[in-house]
Amino acid sequence: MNAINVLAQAVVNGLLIGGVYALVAVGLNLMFGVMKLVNFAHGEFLMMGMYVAVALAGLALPATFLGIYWVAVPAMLIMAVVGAVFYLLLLDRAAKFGESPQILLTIGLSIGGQGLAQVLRGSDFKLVPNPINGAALHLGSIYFQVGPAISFTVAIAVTIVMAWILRSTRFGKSARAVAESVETAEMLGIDARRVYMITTAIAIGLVGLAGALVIPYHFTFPNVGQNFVVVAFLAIVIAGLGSVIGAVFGGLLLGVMQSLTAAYLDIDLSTAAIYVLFLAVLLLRPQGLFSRGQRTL
Amino acid sequence: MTALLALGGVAKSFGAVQSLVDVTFAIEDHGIVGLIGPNGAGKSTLINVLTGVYAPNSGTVYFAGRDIAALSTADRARIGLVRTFQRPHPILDLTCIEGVMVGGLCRGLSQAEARSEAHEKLELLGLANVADYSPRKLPTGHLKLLDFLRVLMLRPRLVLLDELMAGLSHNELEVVQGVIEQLAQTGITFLVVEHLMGVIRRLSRHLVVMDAGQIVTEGEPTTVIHDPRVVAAYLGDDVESGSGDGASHA
Amino acid sequence: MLEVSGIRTGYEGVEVVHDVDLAVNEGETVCVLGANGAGKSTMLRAIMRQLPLWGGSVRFLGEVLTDAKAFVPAHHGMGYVPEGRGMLASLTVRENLEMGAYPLRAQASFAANLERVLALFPALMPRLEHAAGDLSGGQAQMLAIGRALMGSPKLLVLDEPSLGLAPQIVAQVYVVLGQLKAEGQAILLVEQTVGKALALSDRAYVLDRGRVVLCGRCAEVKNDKLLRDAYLGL
Amino acid sequence: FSARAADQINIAIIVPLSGPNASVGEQAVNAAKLAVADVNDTGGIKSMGGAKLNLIIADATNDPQGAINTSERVLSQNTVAGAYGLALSPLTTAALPAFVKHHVAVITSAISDTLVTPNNGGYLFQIAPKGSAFGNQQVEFLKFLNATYKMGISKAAILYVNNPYGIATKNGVEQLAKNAGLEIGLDSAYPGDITDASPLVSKIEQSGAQVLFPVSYITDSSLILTALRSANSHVLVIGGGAGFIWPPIGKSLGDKVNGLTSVASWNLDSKNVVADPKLVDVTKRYASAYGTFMPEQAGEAYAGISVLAAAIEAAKSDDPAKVRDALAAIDVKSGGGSLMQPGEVAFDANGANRYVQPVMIQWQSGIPHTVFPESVATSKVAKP
Amino acid sequence: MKRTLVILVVWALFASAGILLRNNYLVSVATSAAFLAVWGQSWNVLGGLSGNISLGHSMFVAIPAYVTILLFQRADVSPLLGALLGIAAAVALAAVIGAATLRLTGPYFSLATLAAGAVVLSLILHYDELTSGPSGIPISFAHDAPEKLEFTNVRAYYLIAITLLAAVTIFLDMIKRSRLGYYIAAIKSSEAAAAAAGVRVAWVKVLAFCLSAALTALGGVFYVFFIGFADPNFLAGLALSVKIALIAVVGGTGFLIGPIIGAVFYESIDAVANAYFGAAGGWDVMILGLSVVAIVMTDPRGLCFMAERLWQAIPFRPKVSISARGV
Ligand SMILES: Nc1ncnc2c1ncn2[C@@H]1O[C@H](COP(=O)(O)OP(=O)(O)OP(=O)(O)O)[C@@H](O)[C@H]1O
Ligand SMILES: Nc1ncnc2c1ncn2[C@@H]1O[C@H](COP(=O)(O)OP(=O)(O)OP(=O)(O)O)[C@@H](O)[C@H]1O
Ligand SMILES: [Mg+2]
Ligand SMILES: [Mg+2]
Repeated sequence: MNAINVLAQAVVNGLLIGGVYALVAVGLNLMFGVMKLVNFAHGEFLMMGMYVAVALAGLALPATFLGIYWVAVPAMLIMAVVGAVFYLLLLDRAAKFGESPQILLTIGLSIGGQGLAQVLRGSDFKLVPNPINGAALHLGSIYFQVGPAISFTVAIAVTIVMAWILRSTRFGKSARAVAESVETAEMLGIDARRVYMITTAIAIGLVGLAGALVIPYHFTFPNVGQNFVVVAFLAIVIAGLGSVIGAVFGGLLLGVMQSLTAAYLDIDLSTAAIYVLFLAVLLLRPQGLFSRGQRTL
Repeated sequence: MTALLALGGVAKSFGAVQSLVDVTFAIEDHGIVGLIGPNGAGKSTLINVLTGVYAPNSGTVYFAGRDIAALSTADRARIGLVRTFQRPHPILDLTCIEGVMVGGLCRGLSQAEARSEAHEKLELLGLANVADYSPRKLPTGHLKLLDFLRVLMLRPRLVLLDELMAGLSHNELEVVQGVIEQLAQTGITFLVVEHLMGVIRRLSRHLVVMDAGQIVTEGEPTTVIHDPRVVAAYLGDDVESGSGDGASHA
Repeated sequence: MLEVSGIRTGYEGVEVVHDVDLAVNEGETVCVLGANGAGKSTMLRAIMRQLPLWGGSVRFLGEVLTDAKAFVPAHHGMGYVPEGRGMLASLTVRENLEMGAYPLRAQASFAANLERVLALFPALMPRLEHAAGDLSGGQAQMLAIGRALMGSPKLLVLDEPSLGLAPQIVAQVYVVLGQLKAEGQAILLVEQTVGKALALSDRAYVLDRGRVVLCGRCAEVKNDKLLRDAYLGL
Repeated sequence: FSARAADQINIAIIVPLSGPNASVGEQAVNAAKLAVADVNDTGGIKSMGGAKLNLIIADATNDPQGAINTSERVLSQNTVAGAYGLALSPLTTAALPAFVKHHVAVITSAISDTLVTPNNGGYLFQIAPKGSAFGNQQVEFLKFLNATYKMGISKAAILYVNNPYGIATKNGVEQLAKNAGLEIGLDSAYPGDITDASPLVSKIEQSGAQVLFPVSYITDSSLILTALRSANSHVLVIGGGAGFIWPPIGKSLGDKVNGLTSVASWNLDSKNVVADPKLVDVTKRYASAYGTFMPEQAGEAYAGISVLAAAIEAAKSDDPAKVRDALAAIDVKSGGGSLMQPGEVAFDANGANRYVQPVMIQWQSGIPHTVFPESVATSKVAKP
Repeated sequence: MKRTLVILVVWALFASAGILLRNNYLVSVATSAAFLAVWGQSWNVLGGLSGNISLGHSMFVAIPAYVTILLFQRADVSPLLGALLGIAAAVALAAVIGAATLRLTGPYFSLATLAAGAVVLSLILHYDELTSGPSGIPISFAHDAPEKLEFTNVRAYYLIAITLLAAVTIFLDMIKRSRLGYYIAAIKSSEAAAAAAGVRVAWVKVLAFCLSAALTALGGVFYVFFIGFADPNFLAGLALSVKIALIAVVGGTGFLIGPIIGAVFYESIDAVANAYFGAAGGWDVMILGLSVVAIVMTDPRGLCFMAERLWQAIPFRPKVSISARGV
């Protein structure tokens, strides 16, 4: 492979896996943006989405090319419902009490969720045999892994839709108002709790979708969430908490960073590298790349 | 004598917005200077620049004959250049008196000294009764007074008051204005930003008018107030009373 | 149209407003006066259902709002300019105004209202696309009032609208309030700066330490001995 | 707790049963139950009047602190004749002092060489082959392939997950590959939690290596294999055990797994197993009970528990110190212990298993078959 | 003062209890709980006083531990001296990170510290010639050597741990009432107001961060000798960082004894769940996690507030505050 190809391939790989990070990050950032809540259990919701998708895929068609993707929409809807319940049962109460209780709650859920998954589905690794896994498109000497490529495309699409919703729909505007100040929003006639519930449902639904898109090429097991979600966290901070477009950008950026370090520096440092990049961005632009500072005085 | 505070061609813009275009003026030692101007004229921005919250895009700021460009907000406060906020900034995790003490501690007082002095200050404004309350329990008006007392604990030379008295009731206005005049006697200089013309008329010995980020005019209050530009830009038909009519009889 | 009877409320167990009765009739302008910390804002927040009622009831146009959530009054046509303005800081000025028209009942007259508000506060015009958080104190106050008007409210509730406004603007605001009143707009007004408030209003309440100590037609209130030296300093 | 019927002998299995390595622990526990049942059904510990074994199962968790606390609990609240487990070398290293303090011997399936050194206090016995031995076997196997199939492979790439298991195994490969005159085109660690292996594959391609020695756990091994396939890479993969021989990889790849070769510390159809119908039966019963073929961790656990039982038998006592001495002296040639290749188990002064050597397996028709070395192989290598 | 006395009395009680207690297991669990509590307290200098939630504190456990051991094993520097150097190293790192994260608050700060911690871990793992990488460093010793911090009896470490705990708690109480305490409180509410009152915000923030790191490091040094094995993935791992923050918050930030209550709660649930459900696989973890959730649901502010509420519910209770309120 010549130098150009190496670079091109590295960038492609980075973008594709970045797409997955992005898809996980979008929901995370939506919840933070609107509810000021960092959901440390997001990874476990991804895990849950994956288990749901695996279960569905077990029902039909996993062996046909692309057949396995029929589970995406049902998985997303199921997880959306889970999200709504999650809000009504837990968040609704904890959200009132500021940062630390939320961290407590979501971390508790994260730990408990992993245990629960093992109790319910066992500790072993599940991956339904399917033609997507390992399939690739070859353009010249560059190749695209089909699975990641699909998640990438969906990630971009989802972002555009979400951005549009937030910018232009009545719900989107009310969500942004609530994000700014619950008291003012309610004063203007917006039902903040309803906005919160819908937001959570969307966010968890999206991570469910992410899960469904990942299962064709990644094992499902109780701790799988962690592998993705940490990067997703970094992604949303780089982007600027709350910015949906940014989340995707951050995801892609980190993906590419990871694969470039692997290609040119040292595979083993690829994790360290994204953290370093993360810190660098944070120090230069504390508010993230995509959000601006506010007048405080 | 050199002016206590001297600004030369200070400019500050936020992106497209030119908050301060070119501000040049000086404040002599002793006395109370009023600063008025339409909403958005740049008064608060000016205070933020003076106290080092914003770095000016250009221009110089001299305090007590010394260029303070390099100093942090805290250090400016420690050499006697302090301010209050248009929106109050209470210290929620401390009681009212403790919040005021902070200023004294920064001056190097022991906790005991700081506490007793803070108590005197609170009595001065008739807030002694809330000394041990949490600031959460105070109305906005009083929170600003706490900010005021906190910085007074530093024994400042120049105090920049950003609409300290907006939202105070008549009687409180009386008290606060009394205190300010009293302190002015002891040699503290004040820059008073207010929209309450009553207050401005009563307190200021010298009046500066800003508009659109520039000094429009300055001078002896009564003459300035009747300056047609000021009337047009700021007071409207309202010369006599001003919005501070609650306090305008003096 | 607004009937408040015997409401009690406060913060963290401390009762701040002790059974207050208050009424605003169709087309009437009522002002509430009182010292700093008297409980005026607290009372308004209770009426706007932002604070829980510890007792008493709130009825608006026959609807009982006593147990209503904070987002309900807006839909019944109560427009509120809170103390401290409640800017939606990261939204643009325009979006803030749009949110003012959130209740469906206000959507129809959106364009007209927007025109009216910008005519009223031309200072906002050049800043329409800027973040509301960057506005100066006074600009923010204008936006808050404008936003309330965007909801074409049946009752306009203002908490110290002149606070931090340049005299000229204050004058304008009161001119506008005058116009609105003339158009038959009902107004509930809390003010520190008594003169203008009394001049505008039909009736006045005086609040002292959370209790109504005086209410009546403005003329009478103005001349009440106790009041003149105690609060108004006229 | 510690009140016990005289006819009952406690032995403990302490392995991770929660967290990322839970499945490793579960395989071991499954087999251990089987082994205990088999001992008890065949008359228990005869030298002690047919006393029955009682298996105490405990979760070693995933961190040293957890392993220590669990071990302390199990050992101080029960009289334990001997123990098996801890599976991962960090947990084993951390918990070992507790075993020494309580004079209880522990048989482990953790492979790192550093465990079996003079300063392990004499209470640790390693039933699995040493990590360094794996490399030897892989390289020998490669030579064998070169010889039989004229593959002319001269350039190798080594990728290992950056954890103790990875390092222990990789060190061996590195050394012996060099000794065997192989050129090392790529030699790199990678983080255990990677979510995409294509960067690794690019590296391999660039290095121009013809053979890859990957030391991986389950997710990463799967990612590597599929990424190789996506890249149409023709590099020969000789897996470093773990992920490459666990049931899930077979399940997930379907028939695409066939032909894949790997080293293993144990395999279900080595000569010693096939030779003894009882042992074959064990693997059959495991499969029918737990739905997968009997994997490496399970084989080791079954053998380990059986060896422990044999030691108790020999010691004629459940006094842990005596059992430990019996273990040190033991030489198992038959029964459950001979499940471990080459069919005989004895420990040297440092507690390392004298006879054991890793085997090379190849996935054929969805199951790992032992194909190398001839001494234990039962199937022919299909050209990979 | 009075409070310091109470702390010392409680310390004495626990010390004697530990010495008399025959059961090694309980002692070693208690010891790990005590160390955890020490870290929780240290964390509280940041999380409690200044409201900045750090998710990278395990790096301040790992770094001094590694420095001490490496200096000891490679250059045989006495662990006592090594400990000082190790703590110094931790403080130095804290100063850098503190200065770098100055402008960050809320989740930005939390995730920045999380990232910093992750970098430290991957560096320890990567430079294995120096740190012996993921294999970690065993500290094996057969007999006591106090000057090397080596004790064969757990109780030694138990005593060290609770002594540290008492010391740190008293220290924290002093900070709270000190000048620094006021400054930190001011900054927490409003940096602008603090600066306007003359508080050198940047300096105070970094100082608080370094203090927190130093105290954590102190615990870290002894701890690693207690478990006798420096395992990077554990000592420098995210799990430990989270655990430290978790117990402090579960206990109830705003209470002097919050982290202690939190640590005891967490470790006992962990121990019990592991003992009775460990064999079942997954149950122990699930119980641990969900019990945390349960607490948030009953009182989001944590155990101490819960206790306080129960206390207030008692009809004829003596007029004493059971818990030092307000850190
Ligand atoms: N941080 C900022 N970002 C963007 N624009 C700003 C910022 N601060 C001030 N401005 C703009 O600068 C101008 C001056 O603002 P400033 O607050 O100084 O006015 P002011 O004289 O204090 O008005 P008021 O009397 O209403 O408080 C305003 O147009 C304001 O919108
Ligand atoms: N958020 C709060 N928490 C606790 N107590 C409060 C709070 N806000 C106000 N109070 C209490 O309620 C009393 C009334 O406050 P309120 O703001 O209603 O008075 P006000 O008449 O509006 O004064 P102002 O003229 O300053 O607006 C205050 O004196 C204060 O003690
Ligand atoms: Mg201003
Ligand atoms: Mg008010």
